[in-house]
Amino acid sequence: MGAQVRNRLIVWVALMALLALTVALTFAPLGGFRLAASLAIATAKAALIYWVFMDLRTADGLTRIAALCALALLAILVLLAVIDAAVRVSGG
Amino acid sequence: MSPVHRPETVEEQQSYLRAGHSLRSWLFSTDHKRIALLYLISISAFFFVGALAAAAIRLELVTPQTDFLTREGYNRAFTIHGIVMVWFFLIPSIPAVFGNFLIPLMIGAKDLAFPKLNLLSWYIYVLGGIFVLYTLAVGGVDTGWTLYTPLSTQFANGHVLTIAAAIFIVGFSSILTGLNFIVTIHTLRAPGMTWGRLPLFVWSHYATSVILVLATPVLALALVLIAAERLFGLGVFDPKLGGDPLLFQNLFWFYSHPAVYIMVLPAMGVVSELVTAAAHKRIFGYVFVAASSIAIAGVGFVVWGHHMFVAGQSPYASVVFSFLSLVVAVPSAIKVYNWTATLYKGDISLDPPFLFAMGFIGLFVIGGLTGLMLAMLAVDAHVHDTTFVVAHFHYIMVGGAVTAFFGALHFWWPKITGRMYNLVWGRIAAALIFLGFNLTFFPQFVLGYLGMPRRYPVYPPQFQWLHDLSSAGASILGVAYALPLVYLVWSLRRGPPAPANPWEAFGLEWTVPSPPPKHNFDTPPVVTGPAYDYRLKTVRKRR
Amino acid sequence: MSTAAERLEPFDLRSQKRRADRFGMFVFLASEIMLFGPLFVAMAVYRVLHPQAAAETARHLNLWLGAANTALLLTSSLLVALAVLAGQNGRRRVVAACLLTAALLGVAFLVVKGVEYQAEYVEGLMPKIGPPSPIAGRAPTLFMSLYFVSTALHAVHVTVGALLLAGTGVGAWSRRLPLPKRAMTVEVVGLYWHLVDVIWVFLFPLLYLAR
Amino acid sequence: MNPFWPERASVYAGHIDLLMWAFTGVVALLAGPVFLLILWFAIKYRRGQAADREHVIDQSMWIEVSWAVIPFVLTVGFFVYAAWIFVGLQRAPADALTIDVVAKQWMWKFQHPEGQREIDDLHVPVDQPVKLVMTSQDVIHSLYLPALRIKQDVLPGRYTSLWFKADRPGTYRVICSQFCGLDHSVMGGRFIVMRQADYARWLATSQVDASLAGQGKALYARLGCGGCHDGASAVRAPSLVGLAGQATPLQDGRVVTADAQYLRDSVMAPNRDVAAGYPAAMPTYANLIGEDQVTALVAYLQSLAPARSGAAS
Repeated sequence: MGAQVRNRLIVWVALMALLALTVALTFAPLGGFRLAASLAIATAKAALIYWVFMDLRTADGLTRIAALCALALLAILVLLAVIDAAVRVSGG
Repeated sequence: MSPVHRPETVEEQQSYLRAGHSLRSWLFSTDHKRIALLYLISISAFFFVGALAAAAIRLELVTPQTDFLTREGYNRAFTIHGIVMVWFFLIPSIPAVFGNFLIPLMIGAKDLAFPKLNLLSWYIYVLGGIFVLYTLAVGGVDTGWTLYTPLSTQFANGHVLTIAAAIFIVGFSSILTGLNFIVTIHTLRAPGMTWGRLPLFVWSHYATSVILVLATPVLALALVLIAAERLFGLGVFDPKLGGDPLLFQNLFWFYSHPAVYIMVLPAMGVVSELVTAAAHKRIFGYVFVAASSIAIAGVGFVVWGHHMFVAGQSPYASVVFSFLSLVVAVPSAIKVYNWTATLYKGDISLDPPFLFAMGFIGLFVIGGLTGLMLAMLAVDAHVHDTTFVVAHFHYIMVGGAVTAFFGALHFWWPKITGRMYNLVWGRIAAALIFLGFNLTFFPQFVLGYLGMPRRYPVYPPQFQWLHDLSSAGASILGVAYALPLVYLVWSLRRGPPAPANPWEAFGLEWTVPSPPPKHNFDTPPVVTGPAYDYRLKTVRKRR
Repeated sequence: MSTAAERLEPFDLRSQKRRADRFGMFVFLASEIMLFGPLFVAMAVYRVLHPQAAAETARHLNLWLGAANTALLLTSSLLVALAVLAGQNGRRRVVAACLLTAALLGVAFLVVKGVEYQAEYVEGLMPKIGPPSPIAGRAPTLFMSLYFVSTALHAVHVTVGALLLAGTGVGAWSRRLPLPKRAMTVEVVGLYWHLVDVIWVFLFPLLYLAR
Repeated sequence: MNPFWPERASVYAGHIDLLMWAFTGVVALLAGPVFLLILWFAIKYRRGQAADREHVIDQSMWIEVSWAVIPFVLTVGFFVYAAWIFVGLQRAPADALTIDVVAKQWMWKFQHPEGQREIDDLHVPVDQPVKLVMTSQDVIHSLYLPALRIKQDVLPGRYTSLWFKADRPGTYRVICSQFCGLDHSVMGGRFIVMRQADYARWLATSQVDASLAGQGKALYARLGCGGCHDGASAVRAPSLVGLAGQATPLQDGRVVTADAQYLRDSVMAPNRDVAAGYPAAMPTYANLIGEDQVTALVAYLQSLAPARSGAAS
């Protein structure tokens, strides 16, 4: 029991650190890459929450697929839409 | 499948119909079979409402001018026809009635995984229905079932908010039904019922449920955005506030194309069952037919752009969507050819359900291939938004899904009610529906190519003869659809009691008495052979 | 209370029912993700089409309150995760304490959100209502529209989540929810809350960090 | 008028008809066997009928692959041809006669470059490419010319275009095919293709005060645009002479060509794409002038291009 509590506390600390990093990111002069970086950090946070808090770690394959299929469909949708918009912006 | 031994007398396992007669026992029952009947009654009521609107449309189109309805009345008639038929009849029809009733029986389970959630789905459906009836009572809405912006957000004066609420609510009923089916199919299969032995009816409902769960929320959000724009002026679709009207079309069709597969996949599942039962023969290419259901669900998500070829979408996107629409037609072609091959060297009975199945295959082929025509960019530039498109999707929706619904009704009626109906009348109804349908919608293909736009109550006089043909066909169809109501309800009182397996079909649902007992199986079944194992003599010999 | 077998109904074993409940909840979360999906798509496309306007308008949003809200939700997620653990071990009081605190943090999130909305109302950023808007032009108003729609929809989910957490907490405290037999209820409510938190984790950078 | 087939007024329409006939043949090829086989099997293998039902096969990989690939291959050819002529439809030839179209709830307004304005009816010369540049003042409409087998949705706040070359004089139909409200079904008129001589005579007879660019110039003066944009003014505003068609740097670093869409947006939503180095001070004219007046202004600005600045009348 103790180990599981410890894991969750560690994950919480990691999440807070990532939050601080995201906020710090706004002041860093990253320019175009800021959107990609902040989304990467957000994905990392989401992965931590899914893996430990929602206990996907001990879940069977089926539940994992159920958890990820919506994200996969969404990722495809975001990718398609962003590419379409980028093509339009660059005069395509 | 092990030969079934069960006590001859039906009384010992009390049939689910006799397990309680009070209204409370029906309205608060969590028995999947009773909920299926509740759905059957409610969707039949909405089918009647939608059919009335269709009758008004066809009556108006008899004359080139607006003699029967005003233009306003016509706009509201086709909008209500679209909304009621799509969301309140077609989408719930086969899954909510036959999916609910049969999936637990077919996989050897006592009930769906979440019985209370199943009852909640029906109540959500009824709540959505109340919203639609309210909208109908206070004057309807004049935006078409597609609710395109900025017409629906700024210029429509009908009751857009209440209709958006109605569709939003009924959407959740479908999501919960889909969720229930997915979990049931994964966790409640009887021992021995592996995925390779699942009836194809269950495979197609599994694919449908995946679409229901993943696509319906997108429509829910699009409706929330319409409501937000009408109430709070949020400019997501309003070009003057930086929004883009095409964004709504993208969201709407991202849901609505998978939705047409929600309507047709269950029908394909029914036809797979009917064709094998008709021919008393295993399905040809079981793996391919099952896999094509999943393929349709998958590819169905990436073809929505073919609704927007002339809507201002970039031509390059249109070319990609046009190609993908060809790819999505391949699994449907595989299914049709496999059904036809199943009939080869079969022992084909021409009872009513099997006539409906053959009707489905014929009409669905025409619908599917005209769909390919519409996927051709240059052809779509001419016939988009004309009655050609109307005819295409009615061939799939009415010729396909509704015919299969009636086929399912005639196939499983003895199992659901324990009564046989008059087979001669069944065949007459099937023939009349097939004839009336073709007479109604084939002229609309010709009209569409002639340049007759859809949603028009007025038209040039030279089109009148085609419209009159179509309206005549519609009257035949109206009568033909009323026939089953008569002889099926008649069979409830007068029909002879039905044996457990009237069609000598293969499947766990035929191994329980008709109507099945409250807990489906007295001894949990064990499955030992593949699906549709008609070679077993035991099934064939029992008269 | 119907008999225990009655409530197991279609399932024979309790473990079978627990696995089905968990799997069913993840399928429901998939539909919730698809409810917020198009909003993320709209925002991602927006950031590509109007990079400049996004940066300007995001400055009007209060970064610190946004960050505080994220911290609130992450902490409440931790509490809920601990409650789920305690539920599986039958520790009734710990479950009640964690869940009720998490619900409180949820309410705090809503309060902070209310403060933000009030500040934006005074500044005139709200679309139709309120004083004249300082940001002119179509792209900025569209950014604010997307901001309001997504945060309002998320706030509705936070409210529902907080009510569920409070209800389950009280249920655990008053023994109406026998633990660890019905621990799955705590876990299912927890899964819903974690998803609400994950959605905010993505909303926060897309909206507040555009500056 | 053939009761089964629509009139044809352009070579392009002929291609579409050919494509349609050929594909109907393929449909018959793919659907025919299904109908015939079902009927034949239902009769030959009817229940209780004596028939050879031995060595039944119910699984064959290569049969499945064949009836998946063959229909696909048959249709891919049509897809390529249809896509090729559709993409060709998108880009009008440079010398096309440009007619501006404004769709409004429940009427079409056509503006010819020489200044003629028509409601619902459209006169075009035969055997000459015509480009329609269209926008809507309220909801989405769609300009549909059945005789030419083409249509294109007309969106508010955006220019969509359509081009054609009619080759047979006659009177055909203009239709709105995207549902746009109450009188959607009566929003249309006559599409009249005339020989060159008749078209010239029609242009002359219809009384018109000035060409479209001329009307734009009058509007430019009436609205006082020159107050800022003329060289001598105190306000810092970009000069508009020779702007049309040039690459214009924007404040956020993007460089866009000053096409009709950019010029229109600068009038109706000025601070969306602010020119580099200038304050975003221009007021919006969205509620002052209609889309048809904007097209006149845009025509005038396009006539200010330096190469033809002489013919600015």
